[in-house]
Amino acid sequence: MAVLVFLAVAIAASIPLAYGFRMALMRAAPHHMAAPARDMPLTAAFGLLVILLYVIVAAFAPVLAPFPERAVVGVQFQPWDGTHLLGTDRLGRDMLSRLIYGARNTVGIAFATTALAFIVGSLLGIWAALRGGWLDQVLSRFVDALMAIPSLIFALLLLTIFGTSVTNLILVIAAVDATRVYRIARSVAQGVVVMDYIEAARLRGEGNWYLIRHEILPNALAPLVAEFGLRFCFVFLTISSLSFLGLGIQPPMADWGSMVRDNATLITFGNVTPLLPAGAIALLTVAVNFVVDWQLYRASGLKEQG
Amino acid sequence: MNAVLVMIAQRLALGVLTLFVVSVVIFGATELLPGDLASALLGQTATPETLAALRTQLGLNDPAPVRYWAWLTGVMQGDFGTSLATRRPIADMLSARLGNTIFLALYAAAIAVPLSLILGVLAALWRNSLFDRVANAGALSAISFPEFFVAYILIFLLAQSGFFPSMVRISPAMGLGDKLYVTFLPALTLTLVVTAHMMRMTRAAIINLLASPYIEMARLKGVSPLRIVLRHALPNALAPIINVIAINLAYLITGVVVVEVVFVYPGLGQLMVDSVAKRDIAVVQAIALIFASAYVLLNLTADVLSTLTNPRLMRRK
Amino acid sequence: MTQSRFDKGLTRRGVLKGATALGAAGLILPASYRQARAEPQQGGDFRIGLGHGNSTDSYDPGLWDNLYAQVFAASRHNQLIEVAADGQLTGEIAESWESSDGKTWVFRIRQGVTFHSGKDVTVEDVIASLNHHRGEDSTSAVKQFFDPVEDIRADGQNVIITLDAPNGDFPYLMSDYHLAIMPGTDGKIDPTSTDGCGPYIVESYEPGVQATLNRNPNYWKSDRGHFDRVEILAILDSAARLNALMTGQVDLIDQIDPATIGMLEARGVANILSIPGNAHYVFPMDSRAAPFDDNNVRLALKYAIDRQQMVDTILGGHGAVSNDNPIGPANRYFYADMEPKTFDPDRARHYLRQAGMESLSVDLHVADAAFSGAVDAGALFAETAAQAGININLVREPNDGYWDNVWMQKPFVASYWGGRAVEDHMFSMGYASGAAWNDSYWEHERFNELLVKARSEFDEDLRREMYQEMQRIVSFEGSVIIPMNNNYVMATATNVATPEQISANWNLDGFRCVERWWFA
Amino acid sequence: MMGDVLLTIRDLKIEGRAGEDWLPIINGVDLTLHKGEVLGLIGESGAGKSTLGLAAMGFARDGCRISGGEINFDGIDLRKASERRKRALRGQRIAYVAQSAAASFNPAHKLIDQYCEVPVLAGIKRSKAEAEAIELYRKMQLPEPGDIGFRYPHQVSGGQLQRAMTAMAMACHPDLIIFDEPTTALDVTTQIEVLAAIRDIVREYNTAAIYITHDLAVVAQMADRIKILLRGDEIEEADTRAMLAAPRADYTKSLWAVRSFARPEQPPASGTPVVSIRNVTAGYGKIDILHDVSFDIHAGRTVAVVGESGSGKSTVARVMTGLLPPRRGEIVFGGQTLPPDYRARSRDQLRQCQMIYQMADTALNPKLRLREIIGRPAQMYLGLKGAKLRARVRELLDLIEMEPDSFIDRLPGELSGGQKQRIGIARALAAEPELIICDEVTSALDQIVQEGILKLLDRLQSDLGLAYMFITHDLATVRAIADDVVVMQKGRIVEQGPKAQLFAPPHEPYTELLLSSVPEMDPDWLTRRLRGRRGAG
Repeated sequence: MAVLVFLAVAIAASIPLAYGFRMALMRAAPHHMAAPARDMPLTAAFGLLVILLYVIVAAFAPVLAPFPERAVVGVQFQPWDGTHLLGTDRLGRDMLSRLIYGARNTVGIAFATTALAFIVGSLLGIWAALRGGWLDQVLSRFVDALMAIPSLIFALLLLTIFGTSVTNLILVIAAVDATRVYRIARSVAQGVVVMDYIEAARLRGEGNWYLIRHEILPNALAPLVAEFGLRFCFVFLTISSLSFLGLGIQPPMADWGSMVRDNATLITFGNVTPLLPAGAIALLTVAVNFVVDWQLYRASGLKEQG
Repeated sequence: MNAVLVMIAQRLALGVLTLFVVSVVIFGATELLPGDLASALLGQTATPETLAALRTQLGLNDPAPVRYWAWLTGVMQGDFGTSLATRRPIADMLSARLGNTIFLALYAAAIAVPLSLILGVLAALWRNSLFDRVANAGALSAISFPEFFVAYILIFLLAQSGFFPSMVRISPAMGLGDKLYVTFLPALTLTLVVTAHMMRMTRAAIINLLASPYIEMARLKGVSPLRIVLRHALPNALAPIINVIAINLAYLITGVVVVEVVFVYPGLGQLMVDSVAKRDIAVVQAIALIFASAYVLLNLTADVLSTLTNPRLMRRK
Repeated sequence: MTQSRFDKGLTRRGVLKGATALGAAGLILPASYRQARAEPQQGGDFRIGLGHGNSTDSYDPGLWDNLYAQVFAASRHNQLIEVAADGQLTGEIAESWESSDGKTWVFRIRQGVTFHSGKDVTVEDVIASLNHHRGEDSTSAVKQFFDPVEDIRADGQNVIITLDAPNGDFPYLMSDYHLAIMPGTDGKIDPTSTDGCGPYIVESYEPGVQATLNRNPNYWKSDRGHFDRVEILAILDSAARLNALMTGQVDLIDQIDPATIGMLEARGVANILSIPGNAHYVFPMDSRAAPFDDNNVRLALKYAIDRQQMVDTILGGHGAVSNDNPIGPANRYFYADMEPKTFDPDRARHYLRQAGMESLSVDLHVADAAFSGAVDAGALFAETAAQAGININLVREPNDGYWDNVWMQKPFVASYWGGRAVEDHMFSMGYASGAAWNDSYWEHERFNELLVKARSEFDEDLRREMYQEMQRIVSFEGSVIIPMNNNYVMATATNVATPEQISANWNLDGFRCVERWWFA
Repeated sequence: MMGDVLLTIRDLKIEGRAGEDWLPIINGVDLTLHKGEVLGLIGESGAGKSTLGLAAMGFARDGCRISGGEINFDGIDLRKASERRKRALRGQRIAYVAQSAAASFNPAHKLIDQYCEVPVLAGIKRSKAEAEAIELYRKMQLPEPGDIGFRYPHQVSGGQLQRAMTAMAMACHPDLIIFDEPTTALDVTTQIEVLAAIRDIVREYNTAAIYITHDLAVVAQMADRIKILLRGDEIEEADTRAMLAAPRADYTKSLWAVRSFARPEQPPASGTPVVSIRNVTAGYGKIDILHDVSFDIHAGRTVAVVGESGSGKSTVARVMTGLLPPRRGEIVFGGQTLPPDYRARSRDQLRQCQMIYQMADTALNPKLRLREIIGRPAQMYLGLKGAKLRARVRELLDLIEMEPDSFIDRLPGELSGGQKQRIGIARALAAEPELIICDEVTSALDQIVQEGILKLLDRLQSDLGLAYMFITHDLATVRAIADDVVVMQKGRIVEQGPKAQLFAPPHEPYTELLLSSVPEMDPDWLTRRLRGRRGAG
């Protein structure tokens, strides 16, 4: 019950926040940006506000956090009090500070992973759609096969082979995600490559790279951005699930996915500690997708008018 | 109809190719894993002598291609071989667990698919309303919690109070009602995990069509909004919806190892993770093939259904 | 995961006959826990949830390697010899045993014991069961036990085992859980059979899921095996185990997350059993590799760890601080008065300077496979070491393959020991130069000399002196950091009753909770 | 014929959303329609004629709103009526026939199911509705009226669909039908049948209609009165014959004058042709689309390839550009046989032959600025860079009569249809080609805009000595611009020769059919033509 009341209060509070943020944005934004800001639904304003806050928290983590990321500053599981606003974790580290540093690490890793997955996946997908023929067949069948392997187990295999440094983690999750991106990019690009302007460019004798960069990518961006939003958030979950299965991020680095895992048992006793990192992930997921939905809506709206 | 049969045949052939690639990838990856079955079985107790003896006994001394070939020829004759770790026939080991996995997947799907369709249709109908926003945010929140955490919360809320068991103890002798009761929590967990995706896709696929001329036509014919969504938009949005359902069903079969662990559910995922840890390649391969087949067949089914529900593809001019 | 690597190669000469005292006293339960401890009652369905057990678990006794297999084995099998709760050896299938020279051992096989199938347990069955672990092509984990065995033969109701050299502790080896007595045919046992002569008969078994057993009505021990039915469940997730116990789906669980012990206790729905023993968690350093080849560096690290904090945080208080000493308080010659090492950053810096360094940076490789909480322990260590100017860079390794690729491969890792009842056993296995599990590759001339001398020293005081000197050497010159001794922690439903003494020899009352415990 | 007033619209104002702002689409238009009367609404795209037509149903598209005025349908105030009330009117008393029946029929349901939807909602029994549907299909002269309703839309041809949609609109015998460009997407030979069917049924049921189109000749056949709209304002309204005879407003007069352009007669072709298509047979898979097609194109001349959809005329272009290598035959360019596949052609060979597409919307990358769209061929083929490239782009914009400063940095989405097509031309010119293939370049445009494009193409041809291959189904365009004509049907050349020769009788039967199907401005043309055809048939 308390949770529901809390949620209701949070939603009620977020509406004026989003409203105020939109007003501020309209004032502050340069002229050509002001129109979309005015046009923005409250959900998107809320999403942008949250993302902005996360970015600020991530950027200024050392300034904002009351304690260092990894320092043991008390006994384990201290309750919330004046010194440790959100208590301490299982090793006696300040929970709030770890959440703040977690923003930096988690968002950074998730962004790097997703960006990599999108660069690789969408380029290959567009290339396959553009070239068609045997190249498309070989790539698509191979991706099909990879997708037929459960992603978590595949990631587990790869991480066990290559080790669990942050770089490997990023590479492996990106590789697994890239297969999904490939599929989407390919199908979107297949819709684009039949357009006359692609035919015109081909007949002009343009190379693949020009076609991908100038002709296809800009037109395939909207659905890819939407997918980016979801995939970005799924990276946290993958890290969390991997850490459930005994892999994951290198301690003592704070990241939300592992923090959920580390403290998850506490929920068995009704302790809300693990809800904090989980809530941080959920809030970001919702925020990112609000913004993505708005961008998609804008993209489709503009298309109708054109 | 003939075209559909040809398509099925082609896709099955491609599916076999996919399975082959999967088996090579899995075999290669398992080979690359540090250690082998012998060292995994003996663990820290391993000594060079026992390792050598065990390797000889298990036939691990042959080069990898020879072992792969032996496995492949066995599988082609329908023989999955025996687990090297437990020395039981793999087919026996898998059958009960496969049944469990499919049961749980179907159970979760039976809740999740109608639920997400209804929510998706309503969200499309009342798009940009409060309902739409709340359903959307709720669904996104549900998928942004890790599965095991959703499971823990459900256990805390529904098992500790005694409504449902916190762990699944399932036996073949159980009646369906009991089975449904004891597996309710894992099914609910999975429902929460997959509903969001399907719901959002349903909503998006329908809204995507609402700008179509035939929808405008229906509105100009005085058709009510609900009827427009159900009768005019939904049948045309079926292909992407069927596809996303297939993907999620495949996930329910292949991707639920975490939920299996939390609810102590004897499914294939746990067996696969264990077998990877033990380097029991034959078992890993067999499960990988089952998973890949599920994926291939579900995708094929989705495509066939999309075709069957699309008169343009079904009835030529 | 497995504790079996620690129970090999006993070579202590001593009492050669009858019951051997093994020192390791178990927990004497506090009075509060002894409430209404009446006579054992028969009946009930005892459900155990264990944090072990895989779908790939082998049926082969030679390959049993985890707590699940061990408890399951103890439920259905007997061995020649049992370790009683007080640490004494008592006969099981062997009615008695003796040796005149420590080389030829005569085990008298108990008569009137039957397998679950109804077949009598014969001398031939015993020989087949032992031979399964012996010989060139055996894959048994305890194959080495039988390396010194020259011959096993039947002589009427006796089994006669001849060794190539005297070994007074040979009967202790015969209590090993791998050495289950199983029915033999033509001198061989069927390693996939579940037939045994133990307290319970297997009804069904699904590896990695559950085993169901029913009371053996013909069990030869009339005062053991009180439950009508036993179910052993593999519940790998610690939260799931807790929930299963709290919702009454199981009656006993092991491996409780230390962070939640307090909360579980507060609920009042379970009894916590915390059994101190000689088990300990360690951080071995490769003494051959720089910078660990310098004892000053090793000492610096030893003073840079906060042992009490580790016990409080990693063990939730269920354990004791260790002074880098593999010999525990349960051992006879435990050196209790050795100068303790407390967390002292200044002293650590001092030793670092002695080694000619201002600061130090090392990689510590950990995984929870090493011990539950190893990653956290590493993080704590890194934190305290930082205060002494030592940068410990924590490398989390996959659980999968940890023992193959990290332990004894990387220079600074985490590991654990089950602890030994016998000092010589512990030192010979883990610290003698060239020993198979000398995981710090440590060599110390004086230590090695003392180790050999002590074996043949029969004067109690001199022996004590020698062993205490060895403990001092290991503690201050050794290459293994031993911050804590961990208790075996388990929780039971409130209606589960236990004997007053619970064995410290292995977890879950020496795996024998099934035959020793009952429902009140 | 004039009955009571059915629909009155007074001072109607409709606005459309542009971002956060609302821009006017209709600025205070009045309209009165009597029972049984057909009103023609004429205007270019963007004139607001569809918006006005929909407003007559009390309907505004998403992103539009009715901001002022009144709409009164048979005593019901549609601006104040509830959604439920309006829903009850729509389909039953006011029906709508959309421009593209192919897109406006739901692909998932059979025709008769879609027909029956409104009658069943109105309380008519399904079996009765079906019987009426078959009767209406028969009246609309659909083939196999008893069966055609049980087909899916994709199984029925465009002209038949358009008639089926009219039948569907007729289902509840509405008082008013809005026809929104019902024949625009059809071939001329099909159009004439649909026009006849619509006219007959409307007359038979004495249904009032608003007939929206941009084609004067079509509206002349259908409407009793004509109203002309320009950018949301009414220009004039009059009886059809009066309007045709004596247009009052200047804009109307300019509309009337559109069909005056004609390219002067050129001297007969001589010398080697720029390009020769020699005995080309081509197709996809096992099916041949083109059968043994041969013709030449000479420098400075325009060859029009005419035919209805499915005649293979666009396939000729695909073979020439190398997108579809022919099975047999060859393309000879400037005396040199071109490689069949464009990928094997040299950059210079690619440069010589440029193409302009029918749909300027899909032919221009919506994410690139005009600077890059036009500049790219010049940069690629001619190696222009920096200032030279900029100068060339401006020059090209000047050439197509678009102000460089205001257009050079725009996106295609910010242009009108005609402007987009001009950019397509500029892009082709940038390569400095010898031949330009124009694939239906004017068919998606309003007539006045068409005229401008044709004039531009003609001027460029004279200035630059280009050869054109002009693919079209519109004989008016052929008349205006062609020097030589190739008539195609089902992948074969039916007839070819100089324009004068081709347009003078005697004709091949197919050419004759094409020529006779082009609507004329005479209100009696349809009646006459039908009489003639039925007499002949």
